[in-house]
Amino acid sequence: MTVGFLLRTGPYTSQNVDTCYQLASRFLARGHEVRMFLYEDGVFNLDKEIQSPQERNLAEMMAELAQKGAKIKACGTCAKFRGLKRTDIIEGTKLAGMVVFSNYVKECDRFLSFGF
Amino acid sequence: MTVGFLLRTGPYTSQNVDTCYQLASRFLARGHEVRMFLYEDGVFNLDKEIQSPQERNLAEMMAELAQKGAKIKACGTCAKFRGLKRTDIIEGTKLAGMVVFSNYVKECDRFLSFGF
Amino acid sequence: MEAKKVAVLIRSAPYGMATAGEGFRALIGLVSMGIQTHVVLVDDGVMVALKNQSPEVLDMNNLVDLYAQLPGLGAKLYLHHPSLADHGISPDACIEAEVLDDEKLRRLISSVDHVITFN
Amino acid sequence: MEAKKVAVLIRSAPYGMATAGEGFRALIGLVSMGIQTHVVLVDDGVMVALKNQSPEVLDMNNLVDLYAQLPGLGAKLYLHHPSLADHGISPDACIEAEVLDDEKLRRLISSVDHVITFN
Amino acid sequence: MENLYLVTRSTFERTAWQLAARLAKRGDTICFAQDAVLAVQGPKELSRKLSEMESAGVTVRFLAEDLAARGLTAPEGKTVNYDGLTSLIEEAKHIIS
Amino acid sequence: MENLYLVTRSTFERTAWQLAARLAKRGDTICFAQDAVLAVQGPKELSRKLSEMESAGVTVRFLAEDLAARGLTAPEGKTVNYDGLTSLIEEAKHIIS
Repeated sequence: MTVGFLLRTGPYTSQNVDTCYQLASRFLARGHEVRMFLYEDGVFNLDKEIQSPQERNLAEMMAELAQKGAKIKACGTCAKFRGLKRTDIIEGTKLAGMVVFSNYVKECDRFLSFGF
Repeated sequence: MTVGFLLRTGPYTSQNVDTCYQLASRFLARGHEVRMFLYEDGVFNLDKEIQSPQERNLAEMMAELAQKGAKIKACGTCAKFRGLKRTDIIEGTKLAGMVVFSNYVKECDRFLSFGF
Repeated sequence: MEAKKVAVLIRSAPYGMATAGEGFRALIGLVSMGIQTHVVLVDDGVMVALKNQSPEVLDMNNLVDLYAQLPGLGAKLYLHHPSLADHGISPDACIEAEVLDDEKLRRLISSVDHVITFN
Repeated sequence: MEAKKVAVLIRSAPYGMATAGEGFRALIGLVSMGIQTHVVLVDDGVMVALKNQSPEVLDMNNLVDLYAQLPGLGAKLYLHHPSLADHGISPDACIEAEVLDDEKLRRLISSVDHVITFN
Repeated sequence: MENLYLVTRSTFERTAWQLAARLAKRGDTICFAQDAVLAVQGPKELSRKLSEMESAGVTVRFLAEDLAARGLTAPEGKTVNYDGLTSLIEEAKHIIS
Repeated sequence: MENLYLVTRSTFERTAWQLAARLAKRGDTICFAQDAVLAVQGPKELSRKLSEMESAGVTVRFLAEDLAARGLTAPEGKTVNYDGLTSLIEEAKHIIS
């Protein structure tokens, strides 16, 4: 099956991104497809400039999910309002519009929302 | 008098930064000193790459406060964990350590905290 | 792929957090891509429907005016009645929307493919 | 400039939000700059003091171990008793700290220059 | 004024207002701003508590701009605007949010 | 399973759990994760409600990793770990958070 995530919170502020990572990893390991749309502060989870000495690197964890086949996109408008540029984003992920979000919703058999 | 602000939330997500701007503007207009320390997601309010077509630009509003004399600093460690670099910060503000936060606390006659 | 149906639950009050505003942008995306979209204002979300909002004093966009456009755009708008009652808000003080009790909300949820929450 | 006294209220539970963790970093900064720092765990913040936390399962740093170091670093640690009671937590289940009722918390607040909240 | 309690989170969605209600005493002010202006609508437990507090000499205020933005109104004389809140902060010994 | 209600916010600090408690019916599952595992401690209104819900055929679960992180324990048989939650999501028709 295909499992979709909407993640609206940023890194090192809320546990949401950790929960999404744990669940998405397991869905991938079970052979499911994963779609993740990062919205509002969620876009910051893809910032490749994140440096987290002696702690888990959440951007690298997102990159790992992408590398394992998860499709991960972040809202371009949210990024623009938050000063995050296309070139700031980790490999294997992209900024996108709400068309992609809608397609993820269409493609999914299960859908999870993580907000504030 | 000197009024201190601790702001822990980011732009376009919570109204906190608007409330801080409104109050800080008035303190400055009344001849008071303003100190503002941006912590956790609060550091993003200083991102000069923020683009907000047809809406208020919160980074420009922070820059306006700094230009009017407010001392504004953002936590360097928070910025590092969030991928925000020294060169991403608006004019008149800087990344700083907790020594600056502590000095702001020492210098202030009033202190306000804005969190989650 | 067959047409999908979703229920979007807006659970937060307008202006204090971006939730209701960004939720609107998301559901406009859903509607425009042909997804059958049911928008339910629930918990603090019912405050979005209150008439006479003046967010220009905060230099923000008016959300009740945006949400009022939903039916015209093809989305269905609902108000959760127990949330209205808790908040002391009469449906008359709100923009036009279908009022749902818990049982009707459960049935709406059963009828859709996905529930997307903005909280 | 005379020595300042502050009360830092930690109002959130550990791990779900960074609040208690980042609050710790802030108050270490205060203590190290010679500010007399009173740390009050209140509301969900009392959960920070619960023994036997294992956040390594979440790949996070142990906060109760950090907060337990506060007295040794020169900060005073307090637990708000009504918050403990609401949460069904006995002071015995927590690390060593002075327990405050509402009246004592009010007096502590009156005795300091600033109240800094982490919520 | 001794203490200004500044509540900013929805009084329906969050329980943060309860600490202010618990601690505020005669001579203190409690001001509701941002989504906390929903306090004019409740919940019931808060409305009851606010009446008690006012009888006990606590001043209760709602931020005018945040009320107006949300289409809400507060009883006559119980609003402050940003200028008024600025003055309340000047007058307060501590601000607790 | 028809619906999985996934609650992630502290049950003391937020009222978000109430919608799940209001809507969940026989055959549904309510799972508490992140700070919502504080639900094992209350508040009292929630503890009462959870007993009622279980009697009415709602399954109640607490995420094991989030409990352990916070030094909390749930009654025997009422925990799921991440693997178990993954399975609950596979089995659910809707996930409501």
